[in-house]
Amino acid sequence: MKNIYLRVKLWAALPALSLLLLVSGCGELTVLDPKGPVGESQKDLIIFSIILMLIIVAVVFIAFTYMIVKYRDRPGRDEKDYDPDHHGNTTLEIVWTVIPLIIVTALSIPTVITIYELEEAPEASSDKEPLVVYATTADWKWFFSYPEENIETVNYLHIPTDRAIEFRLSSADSMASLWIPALGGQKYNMAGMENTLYLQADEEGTYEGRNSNYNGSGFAEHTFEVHAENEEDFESWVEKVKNTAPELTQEEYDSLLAPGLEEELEFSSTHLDYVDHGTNEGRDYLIERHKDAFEEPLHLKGGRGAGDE
Amino acid sequence: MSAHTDISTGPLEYRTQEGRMNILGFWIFLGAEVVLFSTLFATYAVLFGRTADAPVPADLFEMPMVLIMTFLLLTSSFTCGIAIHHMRRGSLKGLFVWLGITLALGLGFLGFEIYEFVHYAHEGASLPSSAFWSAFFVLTGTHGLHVLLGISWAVLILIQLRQRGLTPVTSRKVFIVGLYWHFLDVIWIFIFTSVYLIGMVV
Amino acid sequence: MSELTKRIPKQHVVGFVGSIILTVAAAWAAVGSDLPTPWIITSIMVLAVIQAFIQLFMFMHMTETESGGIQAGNMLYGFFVAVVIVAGSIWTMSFGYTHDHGGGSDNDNETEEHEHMDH
Amino acid sequence: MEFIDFLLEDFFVTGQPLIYGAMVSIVLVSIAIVFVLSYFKKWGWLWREWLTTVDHKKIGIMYIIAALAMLFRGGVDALLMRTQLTLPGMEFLDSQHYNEIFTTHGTIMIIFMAMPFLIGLMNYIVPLQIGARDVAFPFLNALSFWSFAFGAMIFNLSFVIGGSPDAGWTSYTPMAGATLNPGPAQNYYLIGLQVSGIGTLATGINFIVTILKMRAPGMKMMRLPIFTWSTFITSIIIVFAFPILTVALALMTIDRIFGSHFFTLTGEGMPMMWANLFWLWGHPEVYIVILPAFGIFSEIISTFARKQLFGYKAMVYSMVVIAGLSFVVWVHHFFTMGAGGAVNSFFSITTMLIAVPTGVKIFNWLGTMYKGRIRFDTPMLWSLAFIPCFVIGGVTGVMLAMAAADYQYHNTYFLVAHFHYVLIAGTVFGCFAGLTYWYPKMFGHKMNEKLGKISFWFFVIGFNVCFFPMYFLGFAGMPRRTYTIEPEWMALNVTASIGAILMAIGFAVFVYNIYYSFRYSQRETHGDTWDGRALEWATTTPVPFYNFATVPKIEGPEAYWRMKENGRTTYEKEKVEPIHMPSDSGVPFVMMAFMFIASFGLIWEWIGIAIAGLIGVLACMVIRSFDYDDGFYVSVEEIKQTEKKAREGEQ
Repeated sequence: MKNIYLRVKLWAALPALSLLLLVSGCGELTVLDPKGPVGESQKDLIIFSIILMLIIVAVVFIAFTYMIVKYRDRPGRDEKDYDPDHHGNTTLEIVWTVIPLIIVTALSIPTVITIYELEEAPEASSDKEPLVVYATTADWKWFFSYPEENIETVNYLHIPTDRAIEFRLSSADSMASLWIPALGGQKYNMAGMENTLYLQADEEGTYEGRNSNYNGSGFAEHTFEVHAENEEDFESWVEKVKNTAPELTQEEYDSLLAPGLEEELEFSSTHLDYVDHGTNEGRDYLIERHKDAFEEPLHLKGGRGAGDE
Repeated sequence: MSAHTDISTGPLEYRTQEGRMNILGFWIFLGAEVVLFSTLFATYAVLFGRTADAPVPADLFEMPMVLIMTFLLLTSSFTCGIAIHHMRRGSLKGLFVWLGITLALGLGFLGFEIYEFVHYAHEGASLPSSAFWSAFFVLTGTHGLHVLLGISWAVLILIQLRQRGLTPVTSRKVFIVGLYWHFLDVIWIFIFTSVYLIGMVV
Repeated sequence: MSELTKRIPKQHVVGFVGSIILTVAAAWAAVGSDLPTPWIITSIMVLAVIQAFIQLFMFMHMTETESGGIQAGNMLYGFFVAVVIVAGSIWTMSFGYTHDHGGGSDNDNETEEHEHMDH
Repeated sequence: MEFIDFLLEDFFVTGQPLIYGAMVSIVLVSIAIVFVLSYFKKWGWLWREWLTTVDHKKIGIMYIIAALAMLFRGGVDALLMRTQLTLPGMEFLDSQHYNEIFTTHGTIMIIFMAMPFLIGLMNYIVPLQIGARDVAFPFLNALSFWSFAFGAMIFNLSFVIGGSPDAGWTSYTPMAGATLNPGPAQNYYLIGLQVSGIGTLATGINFIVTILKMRAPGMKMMRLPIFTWSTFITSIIIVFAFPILTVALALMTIDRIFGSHFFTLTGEGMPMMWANLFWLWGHPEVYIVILPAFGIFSEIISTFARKQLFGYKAMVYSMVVIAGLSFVVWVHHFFTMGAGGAVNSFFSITTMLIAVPTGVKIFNWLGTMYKGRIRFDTPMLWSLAFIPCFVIGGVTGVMLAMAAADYQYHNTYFLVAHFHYVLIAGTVFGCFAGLTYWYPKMFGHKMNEKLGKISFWFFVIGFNVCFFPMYFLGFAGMPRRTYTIEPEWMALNVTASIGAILMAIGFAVFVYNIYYSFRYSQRETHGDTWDGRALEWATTTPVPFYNFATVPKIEGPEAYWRMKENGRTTYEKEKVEPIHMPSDSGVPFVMMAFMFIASFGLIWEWIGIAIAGLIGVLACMVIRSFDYDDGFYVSVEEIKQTEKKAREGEQ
């Protein structure tokens, strides 16, 4: 038992050590370095909770170390220090019930405020109408429809900066979750229902977006890129798509829905003309057309038509 | 195991430690059954109105038949209580008669339920018709299955009664099957109210 | 013990008559009365709960013997969990139809009415 | 020919070298077992002593052995996943195979490892702690075990026959439904869990009645050892939570096999309802596997600090509060479903509230050590390591409970790190602690201390190295359940894998220790190995099949501690009376074997076989109903002889 001190120290050093390893080992912690107001308010909440939690952890760890060091069975310990009949202390027990209650309250208030905040478009850009984007998933690709611009993209997304984006989330088949960690938290895409998610980018750049809710063999590739650019660039991109991209025919759309992976595509019309998977009528649209496609195991390699073999 | 700590007075079924433990255990099992059925009720409530292209409940539910089924089961619960009462009086004959009536009423209930299901299926509402009808058939069907199980179980116990007469063990078994039967009536009250009545109102 | 001398115990008869009356009352409230729907649903659910208690106390003798308290507590906790499951499921599952065009809006109303029923 | 085609293409899983390897080893192990049993003429012994036993102690041991085997399988799954994530470019596993492995890893660890391990410990210890001769319903207890064992067998069979389920242990619909996930694989999940769930429910009822009705005279509820209390509360949660799982599984089974529309996209079904029902059960389930571990730690910390438990009543009440709250927090598993501000706020707050009673327990454990005289034997080491690790898991749990922040944590490695910190530091450490603590009582010898410590340090350090980096992976945006990674997540993943290897070494040493101790450990001559405080230490080691020759009258908490002070034992010669014991029965085993057949038929949608199996099950029930075997009496003479032999070493 003589090197218990050393062991305890080693023990306490472990988290710190791995922290060091982390900072050197990994580039950036996307969630803690958000590029928009939604992610920003979530980050603030996270940092606030981390600080409170670190205090709790510190208190417990110090008390823990004190106990196992001071009260270990060692030769020559003061006999008076050992009190086998000591079995409780009401004051102390009340203290360590009330303090956690206070901490929980302290955490609840900002949590509830933020929850309600995130249900609305970010205040930072309240002067502008949010840009509506229908984000629909089908195994394992993303369709982004811009109803006002009447364009649609597959597996990538252009958004203007400093303007709220109102995502209307739905799915053509399995449940997915739209997540762009750099911009803010996620919400589920589900067939037959529609979720609304507000996000906003303040900085121009390209961000990773993905489905974070496991949905089968193509899950890892179920990703997309978000290009955030200033209003002008965005407008000119919209114009370019309108002028150069083909129309999305229903036939084309139906074949895109088949399970499999897909490359980046763009169209000068949206699938909302044919079906809205977020409605009760649209919920089994894909199943009716591609039921049999799920019978055979898919060997996904990426790119168009890969799922068809 | 102190299976034979006798209490010389009180109902036969409570006289051994084993009897008391079995009855308590069965009550706890009924607590689990409450949760089981409430999960089915929750599913039914959430899927209410999701009839897709199938008929809606208000078109199919008929008050007279539902009332008959309800009265059958209510009466059987009453007669079952009387059967237990006769058992406690030590009257094997009374127990046989009243339990027999109970089972007959239960069979009548089952008959109506089967007729009802067949009738609905003819009208285009069956298990695979829609989410609502799936929930309806599984909820009422689970109850019906419990009734069927209760009847078969009670028949087995009647045979054992005939073989062995009233002993602490047989009377405990009768008492437990009685609890089960009353409990099925409790469940039916809620099916009657929240499935049939509300289905007719909304 | 005096109850045991009778062929038909009074308690059971009272319970039986009570449940018949309650059943008829519920059936009347549902199809015979002009009450607004939420009222009907609330009242018939209350009647059902009363009937359930009649069964538990008068027929099943829930509180007899020294385990009576445990048995009653067990059933009550069962009812608590039941309310959590039913009300909780309805509450958490009634969402996402805000943009439903057509058929879904009906749904919404019905789910809400159901919610009333279970409170 | 067609039949052979079917066998090769659909029935047996083909095309994976790893699975061929597994098949070969399964066949070899089976042959070896059959050979050894036949060679040593042990079939009768196996049937008489184990397969038909209703003795809670033997059933407990069988539970623990099965759980260890499942821990091994789940652990191998984990290592395969770590290998894939360390070498993502190598195509060690393809996406499909990876999906199957994380699905079985999760399911096995929760349902077939954590629960049976704890139930095994409960089975062995609880009747001893309350001074009972068996559980309330020994026959039902055997039935529970065999339903678990056959359920686990069904689930594991999917590995080689028909294909493993691949929808995650949560099996969210519609992905797990018949349309998007055809074939028997998902049925294995549904039926395997269903069969073992029946047993768990029966265990819950059994322990509630046992603890309420079979306590030694004078042992009031507030004198119960804390592990028994935790078992009692756990059993209540089981009874009220498991029926929800039963229904949810049944509904999905009916969806898949009989074409109903509960969770489907067609017919206006509601896929989200599955998630709702799953977590209505799933959250209480978390407490089912954590509360007994809390009980174990409480026993051990008090024993090795050589002090009474600090704040006994607060410990009990905090468990009661946790049990109550566990039923009203389930939505925090799907905050991102979009149920709106009111729902998310409510469930955020209820979830965070659970931290309060948990915090009380942590501080009470620290209080127990205050002014104690702590010895650092292996069981105590596991219990001590639990405190800091679990606190890390707990506070990150509070962070996850904050719905607004959860939108960023959900489905990421932050979550993975959190629940492994809770479930490994809580449940797995608890199982190891409990097993090493009660090992001498079960098997008559201690586990080797030196090997125990080696295994402990490897496992605990490995655990932290493995899972701590995952919090940061979550912040870096790595989703869970992905079989391939981005380059920037590489360093942390390699670190985690190193940790996993250390844990594997720890586990291997633990298992080797079982063998080593069996061979070389000194046999116990005394029932009270650790200077214990609760009644299980009052019996001799090995425990006679009737547990207590005479049941002592209990005069206060910490029954055995008091008995030692007053010089009393559980063998008071003049008070010995014949003891009534239940008879063994083969019915549970046979009944669940029929259930196995029925399940297999249902999984493959061969309804004829399913019905045949079901008839077998019903027949067993009828046989049981007509069985009036009332058990047997152990004579006073036999008791005296047994006790004399067992107590020889003591004096």
